[in-house]
Amino acid sequence: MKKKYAWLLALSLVLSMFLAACSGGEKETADNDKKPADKDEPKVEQVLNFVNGDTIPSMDPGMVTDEYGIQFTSAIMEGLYRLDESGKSVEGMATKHEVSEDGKTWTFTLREDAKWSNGDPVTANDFVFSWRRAVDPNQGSEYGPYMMGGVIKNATAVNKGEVPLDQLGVKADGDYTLVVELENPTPYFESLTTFATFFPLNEKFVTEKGDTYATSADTLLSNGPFKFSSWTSTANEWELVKNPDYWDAKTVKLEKMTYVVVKEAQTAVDLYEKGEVDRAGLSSDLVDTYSTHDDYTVQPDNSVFYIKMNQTKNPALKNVNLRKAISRAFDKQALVDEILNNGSIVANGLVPKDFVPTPDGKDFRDASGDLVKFDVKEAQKFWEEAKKELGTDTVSVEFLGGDNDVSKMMNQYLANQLSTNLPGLKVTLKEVPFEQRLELDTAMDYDMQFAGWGPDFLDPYTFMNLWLTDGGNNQMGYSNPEYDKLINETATTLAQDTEARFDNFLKAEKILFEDAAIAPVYQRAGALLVSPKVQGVFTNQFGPTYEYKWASVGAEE
Amino acid sequence: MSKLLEVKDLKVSFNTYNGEVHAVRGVTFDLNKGETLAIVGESGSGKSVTSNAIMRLLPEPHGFIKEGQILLEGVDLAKKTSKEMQKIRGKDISMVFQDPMSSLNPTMKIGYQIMEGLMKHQNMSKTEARKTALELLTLVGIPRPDVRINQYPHQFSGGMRQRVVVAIALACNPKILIADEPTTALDVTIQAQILELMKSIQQKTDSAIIFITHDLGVVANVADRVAVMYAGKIVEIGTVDDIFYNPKHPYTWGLIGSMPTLDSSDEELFAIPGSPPNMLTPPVGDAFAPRNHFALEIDTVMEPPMFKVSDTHYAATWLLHPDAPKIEPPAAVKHRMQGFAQTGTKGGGKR
Amino acid sequence: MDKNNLKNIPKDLFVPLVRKEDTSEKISAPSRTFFQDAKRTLFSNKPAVFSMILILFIIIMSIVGPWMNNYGSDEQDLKRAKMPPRVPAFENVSWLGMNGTLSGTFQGKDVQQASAKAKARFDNKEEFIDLEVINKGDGTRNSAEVKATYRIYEAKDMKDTYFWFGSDALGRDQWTRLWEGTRVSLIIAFVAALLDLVIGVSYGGISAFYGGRVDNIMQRIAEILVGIPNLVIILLMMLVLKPGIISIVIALSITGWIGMSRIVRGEVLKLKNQEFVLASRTLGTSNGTIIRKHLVPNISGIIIINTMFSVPGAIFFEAFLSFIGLGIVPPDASLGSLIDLGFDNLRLYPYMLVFPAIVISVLMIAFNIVGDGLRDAFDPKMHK
Amino acid sequence: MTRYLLRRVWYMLITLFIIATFSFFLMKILPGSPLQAEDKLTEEQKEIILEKYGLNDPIPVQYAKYLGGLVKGDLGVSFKFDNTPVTTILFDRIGPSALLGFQALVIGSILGILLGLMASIFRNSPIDFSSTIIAVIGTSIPSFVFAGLLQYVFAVKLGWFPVALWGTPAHTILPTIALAIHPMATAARFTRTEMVEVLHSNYIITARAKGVAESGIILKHGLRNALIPLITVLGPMAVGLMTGSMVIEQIFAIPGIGEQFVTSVMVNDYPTIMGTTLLFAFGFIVIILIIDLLYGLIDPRIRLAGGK
Repeated sequence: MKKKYAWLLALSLVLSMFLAACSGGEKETADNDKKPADKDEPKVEQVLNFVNGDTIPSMDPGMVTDEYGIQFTSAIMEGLYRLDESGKSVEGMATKHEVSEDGKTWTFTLREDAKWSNGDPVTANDFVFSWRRAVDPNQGSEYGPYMMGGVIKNATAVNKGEVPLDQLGVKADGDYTLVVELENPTPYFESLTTFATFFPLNEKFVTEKGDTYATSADTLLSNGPFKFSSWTSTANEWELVKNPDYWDAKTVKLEKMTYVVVKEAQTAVDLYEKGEVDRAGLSSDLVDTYSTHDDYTVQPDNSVFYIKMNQTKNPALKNVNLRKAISRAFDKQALVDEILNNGSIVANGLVPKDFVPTPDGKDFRDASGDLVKFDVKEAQKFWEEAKKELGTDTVSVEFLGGDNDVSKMMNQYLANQLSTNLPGLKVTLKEVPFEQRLELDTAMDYDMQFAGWGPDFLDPYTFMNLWLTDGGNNQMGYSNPEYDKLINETATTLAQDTEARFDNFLKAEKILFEDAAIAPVYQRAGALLVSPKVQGVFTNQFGPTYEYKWASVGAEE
Repeated sequence: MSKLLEVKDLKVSFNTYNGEVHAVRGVTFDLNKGETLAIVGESGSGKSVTSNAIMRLLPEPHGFIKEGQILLEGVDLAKKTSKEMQKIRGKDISMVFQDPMSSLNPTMKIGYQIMEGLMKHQNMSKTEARKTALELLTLVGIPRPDVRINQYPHQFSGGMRQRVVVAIALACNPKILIADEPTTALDVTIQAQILELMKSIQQKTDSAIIFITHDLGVVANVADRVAVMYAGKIVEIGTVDDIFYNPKHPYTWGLIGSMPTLDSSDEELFAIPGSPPNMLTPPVGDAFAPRNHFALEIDTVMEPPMFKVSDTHYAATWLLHPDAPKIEPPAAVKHRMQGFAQTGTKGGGKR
Repeated sequence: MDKNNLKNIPKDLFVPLVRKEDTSEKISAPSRTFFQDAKRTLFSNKPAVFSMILILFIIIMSIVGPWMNNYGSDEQDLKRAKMPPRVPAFENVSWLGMNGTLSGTFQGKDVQQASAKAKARFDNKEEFIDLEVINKGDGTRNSAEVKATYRIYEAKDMKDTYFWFGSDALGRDQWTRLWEGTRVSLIIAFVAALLDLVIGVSYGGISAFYGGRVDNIMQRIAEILVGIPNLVIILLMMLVLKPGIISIVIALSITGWIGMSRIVRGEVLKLKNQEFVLASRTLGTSNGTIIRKHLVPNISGIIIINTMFSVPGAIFFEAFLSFIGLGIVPPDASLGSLIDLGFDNLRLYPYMLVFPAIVISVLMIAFNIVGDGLRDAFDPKMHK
Repeated sequence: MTRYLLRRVWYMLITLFIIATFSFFLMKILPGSPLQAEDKLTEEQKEIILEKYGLNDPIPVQYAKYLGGLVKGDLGVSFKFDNTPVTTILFDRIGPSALLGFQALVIGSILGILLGLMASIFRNSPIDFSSTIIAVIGTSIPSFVFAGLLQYVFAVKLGWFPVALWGTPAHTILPTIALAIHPMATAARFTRTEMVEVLHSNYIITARAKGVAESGIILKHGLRNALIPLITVLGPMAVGLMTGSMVIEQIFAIPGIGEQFVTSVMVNDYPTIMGTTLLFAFGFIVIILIIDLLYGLIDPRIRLAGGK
């Protein structure tokens, strides 16, 4: 989910408010709402106030691509399932499902008491309409074909206009049974259904609103725990209130959440200190000041940042030894400690730490180990070799990076490290706004690029498929048939063999770094101040950053 | 004739970057009711400074009255506070300025500019003041005063503006009207009109006028008495007849001699050579000496005192000292003096 | 002077004066040209003279400053990042904030908690932290207050290291970067002002001097250009151009000259019809000579004044662009980019903002005062 | 007068046209489109999206369409906000900016005039000296430095005002002050210079000769004449406010148009950039026109002469 996370990056780490929850909410799983409310807690107003890093660009679940769109569609809507604190899917619009033997047909049973906020029942047809709409070439959704292509049968073909819309592998069997046919057995499909692109849509309402659908509170329908009481697409302040028509409304404790757009981290923190908001992200330069604050929290994240080395533009970067030298030539620890300073950790591989466990229960990262570490000596060894092979003493490369404050620091640092540790390597910086960087990425018009990736579903595949030959996000001319074979097997022949799949993933990751395709830098975390009264808010591994369904306001000290 | 204004040994100085400029160095004269006193002299001779000093309109604190008295009906204006002066200016003494183009407030209606003084000094209501202003405009000869009163200065021609300035000055029937080169910036025909206007108004209101000019022709026309100033001092003072028929000071000769006459095409002008002295360091002795054809040795040593020529006529030149050689005015000057005699002083109208 | 005295004057004085020389035409005040006069007025204006000295000093510093110590402008070392200013002579003068310590106040429910926070903040290097209890507290939240001073140079074992103006987040020497940034800002400002001058003077001058249709067309164009908000154009230009010094100069100059051209045109129009120019023209003087001898000297004053004011304008715009992130490309620095960085660290490491902010403010103020001084100096009304 | 007005409006239209053209082609040069992150899209989908934004026409056709839309007041659809017309965005955002700008201009110029007036009356006194210092500092220190300082001192440290955000009148105080400092300084300097000059003019002496009291001279005769030229610097002041608003709205988290513009620039939302540019230009031209008309209204010399 490049867009989402780079958005974050673009708006500086501040804006990324990775979760909060933590304090006090250790054991707040779905059943803790049954806890008796008589715990002689003083009555507190169930209202939370938050800042948002920017306006919400879109609230159309079929169209959203960015952090905020996904965050807020997920708050007001609900798909077949919803992720709970531990990342497990729990009941949503569906109460249960059955998977066929070959793993390709999934039959979901929908709950009958789910309603849209206009009173219409949520039916299987709403899903069919929504999913078809998401891949409808005329709709022009980005995430529809991306999330569904290769997963739901015919999604790609439908999207290319090769087969009609009704050939998409999703059917309503009556009002409350949804039958989904998949291209391949997809072990992580259950988690996918929690994602915004897979939300249902009320056909009548959406058709009626036409182009104005999802541009304001009035043109939105809610089937989730909350609904907007005020919002327009350009609004700088909005409010979410509890949706009384939500099927599980009794679980929802929060009455209201207010949001206001604040782009300056310092401003957000000042508001926090004044008690006007209940959570504020800390940009790295604020961490020094607030790291001793009582409410200081570090929230880990599973976005990974790395340097892409384009093998198609600058001939020198075709040289594997040069790439190896580069990927070992910068001190990641210092970068993480001094520049980021927010709990981010060094990344020595691609798949992030604490993301998925291997079948034998070890963390994937631990199982794979450190594949490329900072090591000046080794880097210089490779550099010497590279120079010999290239027949030159000096190599000039351009480094493409982001243009916000933190990325500027990192760009300068990385450029300086590379040219200092690899004498003869000349690095020039090019800093552009995020959107321009993506443009250059697509055009493969760069030498080296600082980029990042956050997962789209709970499976290493979301990271590993990036570097398939001609993969949509490869965009750097990396190609290794062995790698392609290993990864493709995980999605096809080995799809139902968990152990073999992970084996392939581990092997593939090694190949990736033997080829020095990318130079991993760090895995992000976020530092923030969270009021102790915010309870039961937790972060998701993917999808919406925060889950508020189980949130509540605790008593202040 | 009672003395309305007595100026006694007035000295005015200006502080500048280069030092103190002695603009007026001891001026003494008086002014009677209903008479017109002309003060003549070259630019920089201190005429305007004298009049501004009388009005206490010197640009304080740079310009200041160093010494002397300005007695208006026996009261010394030099000792008045600026608040007190506000009550006198415009009411007892008023002034008409040289440049009508700039002496009216461009953003204020003509009417109000006239009424302002009336309302202040005579406590008139707006309507009364307006009525009086209309009368004044009629008096100074502005056609359609009811329309004009609501107009702005830029809608008036130069002559018309000067009439307005005169109207403003006359609004409160001042005892003294100081006209500081009121016609210099105007066309010849307009000049005559303004002069006529002032004369006729003076007859109606019986006010005294101090008329400041560098133009002797105008003086012959309007003044009863003439004071000739040079380098911050009055060098000769007398009635018009005294000055024009019997000038005693070589500087006055020069002024008269340098006046072109209608019939003088065949003769030379008597010009004064050189330029006035720098008032930063006034010369020792007679300030006029360096430019004086008839200078005596004593002029470089001692300043000449005022010699009495007649009861009305005084001049400050050593030539009047009994010991001095008798010197006749130059021919060109004499010729002009005869010319005045033939045409009669008051009817001359030449310039 | 009484009558008696008059009688006693020696008779031999009453003889016609024998003139030794004609002194009447002598001009007693020393003769000065207009420019000499202006210069004199300017130099008697103390703030302006002081400002000129300041500007000169800053210019000199921007050239020699980076050489005054051994740090490079892009010499990074994260181990020495965010070091506070430390100047040898001021090490014992704590209020100057240049003694190489960091300090802060920490709150907690009691002194112990507050102290713990202070230690946590300063890397837990207790031996280098001096604690001073401000408020013992009463056990309630944040009632106790402790002031901690951290001798970071000692703690980092950098006793012999001096960052005069501290170091930035990448461990680069602020002193070096500040003066290099100042140099960049000044270069941008001067070049932009020079371009404004060249374009503006030629445009305005040509328009006014040739008059008629040329003037008409050129003024219509200018009239339209004036309606364009320059900031917006500058921003758009910065979007299109490759960021860097040259782009900033181009973006600034693209609209900057209009003001100058209007002023020059007005002046030339005024002068063109003045008697001395007409007189010169009737004598058959060529256009070139008229421009050189009459127009240029007479408008140069206003051109100089206007240029003096466009320099700080350019400095400001550069800072503005860098501040919103469209300016200079790192690792190069400019005053604007330094302020931008410093702004983020204002609360904790104020020195990162303070020094560049002081330099830019001093520069702006000094240029404005000199501009004012020049205006006064070139205004004939001010010559007494 | 009507002719003059017509001519001015005609120039305004030409200026707007040129700005529209300029920004349009500038935006075409720039990389970026609604497709920027859409490498996941098939060619067909790209076509559809391009179609939706009208981007697959030849550039001259796009240009003609854009101008056509402009005439109808249609500025296109934002790339960033789905289905949201640029006009809606601008309309939503203009309120706070206009309010802040207005307050800053009024407060700034009134304070500035007072300051300049004091300085001119007590010329060369300590009052004059300190007012000059305030004015020079006010024009010299960048507004964003000033805004940060205000926020830190008065909101964070002293807690007198809200730190940021928008809503109550209290929220407008600090940003207004930060914005007002520049117009104030400009007005102060200008008023002083003009007053000193006016107080030396002949009509002031005339007024004195009439016996008008010193206060009347300064207020009735002096100030009015000194203030008329001040109107001419209102234009540049308004532009300064625009500049200021871009960073000050950001610092105080105010949902205004300047902040929107900077954001649009950063995310390459070209239709919004163009729309905002045009709005700024339009506002600017209108301000200049109003000022010229106002000038005529206030200065009788121009008013009755019937235009320039």
